Amino acid sequence: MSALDLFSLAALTVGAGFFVAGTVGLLRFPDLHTRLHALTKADNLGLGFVVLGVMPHLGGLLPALKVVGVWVLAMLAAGTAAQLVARAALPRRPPPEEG
Amino acid sequence: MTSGVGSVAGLAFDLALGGLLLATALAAVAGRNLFGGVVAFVVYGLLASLAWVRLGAIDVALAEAAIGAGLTGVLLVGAVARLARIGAVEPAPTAPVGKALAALGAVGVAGAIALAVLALPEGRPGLGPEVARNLEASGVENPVTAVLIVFRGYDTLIESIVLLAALVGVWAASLERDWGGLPGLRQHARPGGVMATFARLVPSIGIVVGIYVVHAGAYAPGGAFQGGTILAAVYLLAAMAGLVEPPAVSRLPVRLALALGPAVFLGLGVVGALGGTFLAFPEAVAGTLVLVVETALTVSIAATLALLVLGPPARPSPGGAP
Amino acid sequence: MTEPLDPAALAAALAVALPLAGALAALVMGRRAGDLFFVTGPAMALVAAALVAGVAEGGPARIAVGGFAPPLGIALVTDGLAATFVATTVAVMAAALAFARGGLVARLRETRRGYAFVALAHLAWGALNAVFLSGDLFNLYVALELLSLAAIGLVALEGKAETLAAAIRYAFFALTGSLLYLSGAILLYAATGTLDIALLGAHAPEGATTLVAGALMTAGLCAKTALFPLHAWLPPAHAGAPAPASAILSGLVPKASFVVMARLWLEALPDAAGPALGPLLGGLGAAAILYGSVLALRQERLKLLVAYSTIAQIGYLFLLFPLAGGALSTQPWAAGAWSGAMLHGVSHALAKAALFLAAGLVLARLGHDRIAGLSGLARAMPMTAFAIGLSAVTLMGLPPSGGFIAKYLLLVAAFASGEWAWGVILLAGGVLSALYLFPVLGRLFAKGDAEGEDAPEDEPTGPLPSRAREAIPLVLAGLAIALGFASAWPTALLAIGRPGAAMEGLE
Amino acid sequence: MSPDLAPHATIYALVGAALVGLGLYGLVARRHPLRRLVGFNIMGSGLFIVFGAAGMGPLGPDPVPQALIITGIVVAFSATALITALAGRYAALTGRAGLPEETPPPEGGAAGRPEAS
Repeated sequence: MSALDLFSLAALTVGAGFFVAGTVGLLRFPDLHTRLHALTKADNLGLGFVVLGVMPHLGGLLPALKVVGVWVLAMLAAGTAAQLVARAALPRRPPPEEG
Repeated sequence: MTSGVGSVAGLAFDLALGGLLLATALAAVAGRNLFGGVVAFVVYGLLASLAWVRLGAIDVALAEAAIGAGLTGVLLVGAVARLARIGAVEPAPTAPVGKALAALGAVGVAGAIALAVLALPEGRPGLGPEVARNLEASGVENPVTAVLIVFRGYDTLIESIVLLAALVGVWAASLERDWGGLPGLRQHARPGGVMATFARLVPSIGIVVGIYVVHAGAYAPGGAFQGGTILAAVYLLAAMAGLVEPPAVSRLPVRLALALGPAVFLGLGVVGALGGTFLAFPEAVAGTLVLVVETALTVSIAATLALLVLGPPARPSPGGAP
Repeated sequence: MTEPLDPAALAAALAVALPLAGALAALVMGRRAGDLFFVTGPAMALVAAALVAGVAEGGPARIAVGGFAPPLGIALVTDGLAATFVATTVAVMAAALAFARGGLVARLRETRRGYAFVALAHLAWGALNAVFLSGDLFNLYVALELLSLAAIGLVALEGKAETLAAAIRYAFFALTGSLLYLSGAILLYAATGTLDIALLGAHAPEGATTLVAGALMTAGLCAKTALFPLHAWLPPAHAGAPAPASAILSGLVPKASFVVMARLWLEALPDAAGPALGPLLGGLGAAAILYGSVLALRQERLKLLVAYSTIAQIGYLFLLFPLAGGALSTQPWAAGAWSGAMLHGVSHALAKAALFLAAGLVLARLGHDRIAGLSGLARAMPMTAFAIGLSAVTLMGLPPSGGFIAKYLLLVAAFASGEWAWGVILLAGGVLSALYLFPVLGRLFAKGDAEGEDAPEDEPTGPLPSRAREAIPLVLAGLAIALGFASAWPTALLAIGRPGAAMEGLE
Repeated sequence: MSPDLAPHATIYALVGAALVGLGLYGLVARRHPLRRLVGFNIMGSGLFIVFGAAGMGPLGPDPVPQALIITGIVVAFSATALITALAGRYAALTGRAGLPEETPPPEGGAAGRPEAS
């Protein structure tokens, strides 16, 4: 097993750990807002580590960049969706100002 | 990794994925809450596209994720919200006897299919070799695209018209007074809000990816249906963020865009028929013709899918019906 | 492509392509689409004539679409069955579109119903021809789905609560049926590596997979054809649509899934059909004849009566299977049963379309279609009453109509095969149809000024229809009668490419 | 695809068959039209998985089932969109989400209720 493989193994393990943490949060946290928090924060980080882990094995810069692009887009989408879900779940009153 | 470890890991993965597929499908079908069921269905669709990757069918994985999970999910979530807004009364649950009978029938059909699959003979003849032998004549390198557009292009031609038949039916579900008007509800999003920002950011990437997926269909997984879906999704995102106003369904450019793909496909087919063979692509120009058909189909598929999700005309056109 | 132009092959391609092109044109044209049938009607009449002539002269043929022969490609089948139904479809579709023009389809502006009707009718037209001509199980699935979606749209056309409910109910029946059919097609491909009907027939697949596939496909097609006991969706769906849509829905749409069923069991899997298949499908058909007729007897509204009669009339089609299905196709009486069942399909299509169009005229004139309120209508609308009369003669199977010849051929086959029970069912069905149709005719032709309860009770609420519109159902009903006079010719056409005929060494 | 990743097609074929059953149950036993549509889509998807898995020969995946499945997915989406629109219009007209024989009437007789938008 080369050093690169060891690095991948470590990164994937850390990534999987974050996903597990996020999932535990989703299942165990008491309300929607804390659950969202667990999901978006932990899973985005987990995905980042998974991307980091697979990058050396894709055989080129372009595929590696594509995977990074996937990560960035996934974070954007998750962030936006989390905002929308959080706001929809607020009690019916004027939404607080946001930047 | 040795082959043994890999196949054990693979087996574990397949078993886990199969279990998750069944669990999400069960939640989608039998769960108590309708919205939860629809969400479970979307998760199911994404897992199913993973299963397609495992089955070596990347083209299908793309289509399942984009259409099966994505667009169908948007459609159903929108419909749940609409029914909730109306306050529509839910149907009474089926009587236990009916449920038992349905379960019996469902188990029977599933069992029969499982038995039939297990009874399949070994070393079955697929059409893979046949496709490979004729791939040269199709003008494309991706065998799935070759089957879709060339070998069984007739299916695909009718299928592209199936989408239009559904759209006519959807439009006809409008009120008389809204006929020819704008589809869907008015969408509000604050110009500075996250939704609007996201919707401004994504289209530039989405359009590039969509066109790339169509173009890649000639030699790699992708094609008109997958790419067209991505383009439709980008448009829907912009429409939901209130960045673009959907056009009135009576507008000529809209209707021309809808008919373009099937019309080009059908026209080429009839030209072929006059030359002796319906839907024939002469080998010398097959690659070019496939590209023309795929491009035209992409325009129509993207327009049709987006309008199918937006729904029947529900507001009068601001300029009045022509 | 240097091969000489084959007129039958070109006609087969155009039979699908032209109506679909018409649908695309209707989609774009909007309010001017009402005139479209002036182009598609005559053009399709020419195409059907070329197809019939090509089949009659050149015999049955299989045309590889795109130049790729099955199993890789899709074959179009030009045989007597396909040509006959393509020609029948021209008559019914042209009549429905002509009837709709100026009525359902407004001339001056684009309306919701008018726009949708012209587009959906052309879509259904293309889909029907695609089904009749297809020799590929998956292509049939796509064509059947196009037909189903167009038909669902037609059912929902009025936009009222009842018709929307009928459309939703129909949609779930049709879609479940499609998926069951598709599951069978998939299993057959997995077992044999082909979806082509002729190759399947030559391959003669056997075993559990084939049996399961056949059973699933049969169940699905029965739901789509509204065979008893899967018929409950049909009457509200067909009776609630506007008249020209009902004519298409009742006259043509169930015939498509029936033709697929016939091709499945007589051409693709003739050897897999066990001894139980014929009695089972025939039994359901017999039950449909009796049950549909009894329900028709109890209807008080004309359109519902006509719709329930469709359930009964569909039953006759399924007598094909006990008389000519499976291994029976080489028996001497099978040819008669085949021609009889298919001729029944044609004459029912014409007569039922005529009845629904005539019922539409009655409804437009009176503002209702209660049978009790039809008294003496024959004096105000003699052509319509006559059209209803001629259609009734065909549905009852009285001479000299096409319905008579069809039932006569079936009856002879039943007696020749020694299975008298089917003959008894045929005769009972004829009596029952007379029982539910005669009261309608009695009312229509009643002397309105006679004393008693037959006096007209309702004032007409609408204007009298124009002569031209009244003529449309009359022409259709007349064609159904003419079919009886000229029955030798369609019978000979239907025999071209009949499954089993080749082995017989006849024809 | 390397041999150690060869998927276990039989697992997917059996899972697909079970999915067909689940979907069919939803289509028949559930009454909400959207729930039935979910069942319809799962039944179709399960069927396609059976097809794809059965098409996994020793020579790798067969492209013909894949093309047919893509066609099937598009057809299923078309049907879903059409029924969704019909169910939405019906609910707006009558105040009922389901078919009249399966759904109690809305309180206060909301038939003819105006479009809520």
